[in-house]
Amino acid sequence: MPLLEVESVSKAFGSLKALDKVSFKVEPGEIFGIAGPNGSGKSTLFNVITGIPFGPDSGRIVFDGVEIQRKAGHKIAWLGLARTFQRETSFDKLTVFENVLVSGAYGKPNRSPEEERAGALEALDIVGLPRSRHGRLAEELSVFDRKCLMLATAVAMQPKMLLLDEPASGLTRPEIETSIGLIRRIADLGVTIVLIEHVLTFLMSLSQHLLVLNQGEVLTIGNPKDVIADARVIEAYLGTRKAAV
Amino acid sequence: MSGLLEITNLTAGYGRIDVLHDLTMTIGAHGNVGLFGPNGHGKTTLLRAISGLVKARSGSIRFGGADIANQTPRSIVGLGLVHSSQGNRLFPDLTIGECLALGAYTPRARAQEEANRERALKIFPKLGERWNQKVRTLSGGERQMVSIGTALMSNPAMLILDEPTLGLAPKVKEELCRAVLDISAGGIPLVVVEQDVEFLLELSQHLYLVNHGQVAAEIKPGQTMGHADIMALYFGQ
Amino acid sequence: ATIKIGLLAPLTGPASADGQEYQRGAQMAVDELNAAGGFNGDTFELVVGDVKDQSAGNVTSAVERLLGDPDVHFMLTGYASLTNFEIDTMAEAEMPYVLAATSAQTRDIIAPDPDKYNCCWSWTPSFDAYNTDVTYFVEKLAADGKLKLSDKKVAIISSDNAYSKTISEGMKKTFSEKGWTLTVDEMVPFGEVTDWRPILAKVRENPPDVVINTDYLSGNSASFLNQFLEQPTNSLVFLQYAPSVPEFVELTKSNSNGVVYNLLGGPLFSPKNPRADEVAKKFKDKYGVESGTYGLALYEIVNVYHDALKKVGDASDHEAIMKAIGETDKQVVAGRLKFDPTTHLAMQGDDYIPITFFQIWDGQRTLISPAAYASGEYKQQPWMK
Amino acid sequence: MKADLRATPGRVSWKNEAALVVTAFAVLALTPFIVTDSYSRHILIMAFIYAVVASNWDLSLGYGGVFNFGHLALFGIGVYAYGLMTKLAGIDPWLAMALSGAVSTIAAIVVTIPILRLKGIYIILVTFGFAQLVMQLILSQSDYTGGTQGMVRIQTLYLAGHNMIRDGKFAYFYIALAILFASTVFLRLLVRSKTGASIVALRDNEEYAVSRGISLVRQRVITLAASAFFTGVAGAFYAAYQRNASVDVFGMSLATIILSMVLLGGTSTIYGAIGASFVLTIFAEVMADFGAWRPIITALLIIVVMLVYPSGLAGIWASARASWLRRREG
Amino acid sequence: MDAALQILFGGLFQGSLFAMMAVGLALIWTTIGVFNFSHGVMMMLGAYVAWQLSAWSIPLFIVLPATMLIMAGVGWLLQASVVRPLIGRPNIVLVVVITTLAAASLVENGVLEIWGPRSKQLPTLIEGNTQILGVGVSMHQIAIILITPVILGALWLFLNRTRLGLALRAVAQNEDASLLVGLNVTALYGLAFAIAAALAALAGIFMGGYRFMSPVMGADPLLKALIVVVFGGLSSISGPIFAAYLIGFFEAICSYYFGLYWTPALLFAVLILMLMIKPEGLFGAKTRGLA
Ligand SMILES: Nc1ncnc2c1ncn2[C@@H]1O[C@H](COP(=O)(O)OP(=O)(O)OP(=O)(O)O)[C@@H](O)[C@H]1O
Ligand SMILES: Nc1ncnc2c1ncn2[C@@H]1O[C@H](COP(=O)(O)OP(=O)(O)OP(=O)(O)O)[C@@H](O)[C@H]1O
Ligand SMILES: [Mg+2]
Ligand SMILES: [Mg+2]
Repeated sequence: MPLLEVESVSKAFGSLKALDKVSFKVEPGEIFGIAGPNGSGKSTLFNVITGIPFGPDSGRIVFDGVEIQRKAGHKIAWLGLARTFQRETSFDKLTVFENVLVSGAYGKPNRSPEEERAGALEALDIVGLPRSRHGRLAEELSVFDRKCLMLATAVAMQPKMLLLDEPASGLTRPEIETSIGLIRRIADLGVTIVLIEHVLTFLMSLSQHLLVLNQGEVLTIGNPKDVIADARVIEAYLGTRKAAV
Repeated sequence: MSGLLEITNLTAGYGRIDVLHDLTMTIGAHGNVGLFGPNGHGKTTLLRAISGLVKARSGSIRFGGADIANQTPRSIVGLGLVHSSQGNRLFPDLTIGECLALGAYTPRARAQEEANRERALKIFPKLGERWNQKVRTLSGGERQMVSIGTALMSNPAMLILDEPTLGLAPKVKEELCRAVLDISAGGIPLVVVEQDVEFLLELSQHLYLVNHGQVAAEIKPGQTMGHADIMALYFGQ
Repeated sequence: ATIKIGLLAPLTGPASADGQEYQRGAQMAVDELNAAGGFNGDTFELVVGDVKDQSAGNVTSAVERLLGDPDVHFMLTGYASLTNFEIDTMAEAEMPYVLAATSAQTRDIIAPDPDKYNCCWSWTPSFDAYNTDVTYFVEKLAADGKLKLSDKKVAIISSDNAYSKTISEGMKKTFSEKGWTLTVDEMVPFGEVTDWRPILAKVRENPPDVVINTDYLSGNSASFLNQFLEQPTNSLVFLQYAPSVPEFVELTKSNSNGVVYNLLGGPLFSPKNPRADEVAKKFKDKYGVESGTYGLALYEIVNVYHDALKKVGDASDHEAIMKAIGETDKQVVAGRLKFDPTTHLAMQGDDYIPITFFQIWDGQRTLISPAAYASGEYKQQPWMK
Repeated sequence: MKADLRATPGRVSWKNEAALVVTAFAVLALTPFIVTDSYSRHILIMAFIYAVVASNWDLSLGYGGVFNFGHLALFGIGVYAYGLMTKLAGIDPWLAMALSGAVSTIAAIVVTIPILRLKGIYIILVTFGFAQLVMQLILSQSDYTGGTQGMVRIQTLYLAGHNMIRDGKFAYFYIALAILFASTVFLRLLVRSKTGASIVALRDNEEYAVSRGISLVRQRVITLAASAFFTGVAGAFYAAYQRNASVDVFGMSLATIILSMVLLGGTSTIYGAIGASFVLTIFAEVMADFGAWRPIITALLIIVVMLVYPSGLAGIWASARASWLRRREG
Repeated sequence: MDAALQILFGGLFQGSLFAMMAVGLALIWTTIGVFNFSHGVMMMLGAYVAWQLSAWSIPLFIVLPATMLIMAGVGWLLQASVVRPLIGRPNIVLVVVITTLAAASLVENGVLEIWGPRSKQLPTLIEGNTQILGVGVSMHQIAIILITPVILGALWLFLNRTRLGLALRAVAQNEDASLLVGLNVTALYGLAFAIAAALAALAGIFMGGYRFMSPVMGADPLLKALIVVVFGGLSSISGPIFAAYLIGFFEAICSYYFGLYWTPALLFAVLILMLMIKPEGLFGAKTRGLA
């Protein structure tokens, strides 16, 4: 049974159809990539799945056997669905540790305080934020650390599925390498990952399935190698030269 | 040997902390300049110091002969030194059209407004389609397009781009690359900060590695430099 | 040594115009007393506690500050709080206290147990006359043929504050007892009212014989009059208190011609009571502006204290001073001041402090009732036919 | 290395903070033996009341980022709840004081409903409107509340065998101090807990917080309700202490003063608001003889402090501490 | 018929006063992103300046522009002293609340010291009363009702149809970006405050000729303006203008049918309801940014 099932989901802003009858399935344990031109509706797709800040206009979304298209954002999170945002986001006035602690405590309720703290430390260890930085305010961190922190807050929720929106944008090569390793490690913990990315190397080296959106519609979906060889994808998204990558 | 933009012994930073230490750099002598280096080591700060957003604590910045260190950003833009800033959130409540109009605010740019608008719309036709959409509601990549478009509207004599490809789809990146090269071929030198090394290499012949607020390495046009070498520079810091 | 007199006054905030006047009146008296050699070689000094916006916290702070000064032997105010709750504190501290604030509240606090409140005496007489005498006044005008009543209709407008509300309620009662009908009965929230138009529209729909507004804020009252006169009805206009404030005439200019108001405890300008003119003139000479009710009242209150002090001889004997104040019986600007032992309010009536009716003409205030003191007669208001 | 599972890195440790608070309150508890005149004690009592109101406001305004301009209405509700309960229902004053806190809490929950979907500055209007509506309600029930005349001679608190009226405000001082202490401990425990962190998280980034499983509705209700209880108790105490209630507690001028305390002290610290309450209350009294110059000087002082230290007295404290640490190291 | 006309005049008149105040507040919000709590005292000070000038027997047609100019200067000064230095600091919205409140107290008490506490009145714009369809109105009010839309219209055109207006709307949204396109940020902030203060002064002159002036006269209009601005939505200035007239009419109707007493309560009840249904203000655009 797929972990996430998106069925004919649509979302419009005025006359603009940001998502138009999008359907796909994500199997448990896989890394599922999403690509597409700018403004094709990728972030909007994450928004409607997580209900933050809005759900879909129509369509059905089933996560882990539960229909979620009408659920409030925090309740969807409790089901084990975590996401990150396209820009680095953090709770600026909380310390690094508190950022993670509060996410874990509320994202996965009903644990003892000790478990919550242990979980937070573990999440920080996974993303590789050293102890020396746990006491810093989140706003003081560098871009890369903030991205890691955002990931750590998601990991601390011990989610079943993680939606990542352009985790590699703005990163240097070495940082991209690090991130790839990091995401693999998270996947190895049994977390299913859905990944939006424009950095192709990143996307290609991680995803097992690739979906390409174009103008709110699914252009194609399938094995990454085949997908990027698809003429329509090259035409709409990749452009001529990058097709070779 | 002198360039269009001469930076000598520049020190700048925020609050109590210096980010740039005694940095010296020549821009424009060997064509377009590319800056690269690890995150958080002062590339953006350098660009901000050039365009007057950050005070130069010591040292000088000369543009076309005039010292522009600690001039107001307004007068620097007035000279044609135009900066499209990193992760620019622009004017969230203005429409795309209004943003571009603001780009042509300086008297220098006003004269060329028509031509510049056409040029920007040719590179990013999407902006024309969304002319009256508020910036706040644009997708990440679309915002980036507005940001660069606005810079082009300022009729630059020298164009500074801070991570212009951030969040852009490969095809748009490619088109941007071509367009920017066109612009620079028209006699407008570029300064580009970019993490995408291919893109950087394509645009610029003259590279600086910025590390710890200083120039750690300089690669001049003649020196051939492959992808692998740059990687080595990164990792070898 | 100095004998300090504590004044509670809103020196800042919305009531600061009154507060400043208290201070001037009291200061004038103190200066006079000192010029006359003080008391047994002691000089007087006025200390002011700013009650700011008159909230309970600010009043208490000011009271405590003055009570904390061992040289303060007497306290006075025009009005300090809305509720006069400070009377209780004064009683506990055994501090002689004379206030001019709304007498209804004062009476409610003191009357149940007057002996407990020997400290405190009210310059202001009972307001009962405010409730009844406008009706009597109007009916007398009618009886004298100075006013034509068509069918005994009255419009009464009030503001949501203790003073205006109590009076308007009383007026309504008296008017209806006398067989009048109420054509408009409106209350406005307390505070600035910019636009009286909606209410005036109702007044005009069914023109009454008498229009009464008990909102005492001079600005409100002035704009009410100005707006009424944009399209007047054939009605006698009576405004509570506000026209007695000096700037009322400035705000309304010629519009104020003919307006009628009444006062309890205000200056009784009449040949029969020369003291009012005398004190008012002194005030004007000293400060260059006319005094309203409070400047003169506070001047007199200081003098009442001085009389008591002379009688007792020792400022620190608060007990005796309180008693002596309670026994006051003298002619003051407002008439004859004598306190009612059951309520501690000044006594009211034509022989004591009368309710006085005034009419304004060319900026001058003419006393038109009671007849015993009157210096002129009621003349038809200019807009009436 | 085994991690200490209780420490919160980057924050002052529990132990140190507790020691500081206890010391500070112990010092305060000794002041009645130094200042014996009832006027000074009165000023301190007022400062304590203001400190409670201001620091609780800091919880919703500073930590929660909820522009609750109806906070003073919660105080006013406490005032009237106490007055009505003791006067009409004859409830024991001490019990009435606790119940007033509960009534304010309920009122806070009610006002949270309309502001759930609102953001930032829009909340001002609704909360302000709420305050006005409460005031209208009190005014309209003048048979019970005295309307604009207010209520006088409200029941005071009592202590068996002790005359609270003629003790130079000795007993009231300690009651006020105890309320402040309880409120401060409660607020600090709350803001340092994970609930506190979730409140800040919602303020810093609502959508991100929701995506981390934090319920906007629940936490906002908690924030306002928590900030209401001691505010209501303080209102009840104020009524018992002044022995009267009038609607001027709903007015703008008291709100402005308390708001100055919250902001001058520096938001999101609790202690800042308390410190500023002391400073402003005492300052206003020291300057009492300056007439209209007093507000002028106070205003200048506030402006200067805010220009130099936008994070208020807390900012002064922080930079003083930093420079002290530097000097000690350097 | 009479009543309807009364309501019409009342609504137009109150609406004009509200609009004149609110628009300055909205301008400062949309340009600088702060609420100026000294907007009320700017109005008050404007009235006093005009009063002082008239007291020196300067004719009204000079007093009017002179006061607006002087107050524009004061507005500029205000932002330079208590707003501008705070731009870019954390928490600016709250900090500016307190600095402008303090500035308001400063000005209010300064006026109290200089001109004393007693009420004063300004000359009316035009003397006398007139009858329109059997309803009496003062010429002063008619003047206000007619002048206000002209000024507001001009302001709207300035903001939406000129380059400077565009710059003014943009400047607060992102200071860095503003600098990078060559805006003179300092001057624009100053300009916003100057325009707002001049409009407030004009409202003060309207008010002072109609009612009376006192050092505290600004408090109520400020509150009303705040309500109008939030009610109308903060994203533009046309929202608050419409809202001002709407609230003006609402009050006129309510106070006729339910009495002045219940009007504030009704107004708040309606506002709260409206905001529950439309959280971004009546005319506010429903735009939610992506994270
Ligand atoms: N609140 C909104 N109002 C109006 N249009 C919106 C809104 N949010 C998004 N859009 C539009 O919907 C389209 C899809 O946006 P979305 O952010 O999903 O794109 P994306 O695929 O994530 O693009 P990118 O790769 O550039 O991030 C865009 O054209 C955007 O302008
Ligand atoms: N506004 C600021 N206040 C204080 N410190 C800052 C500020 N902006 C940047 N810094 C610090 O200055 C240093 C240099 O930052 P800068 O943005 O110049 O780096 P960068 O090389 O452009 O990095 P990136 O590749 O992430 O854009 C960083 O350590 C950063 O934390
Ligand atoms: Mg996106
Ligand atoms: Mg950078």
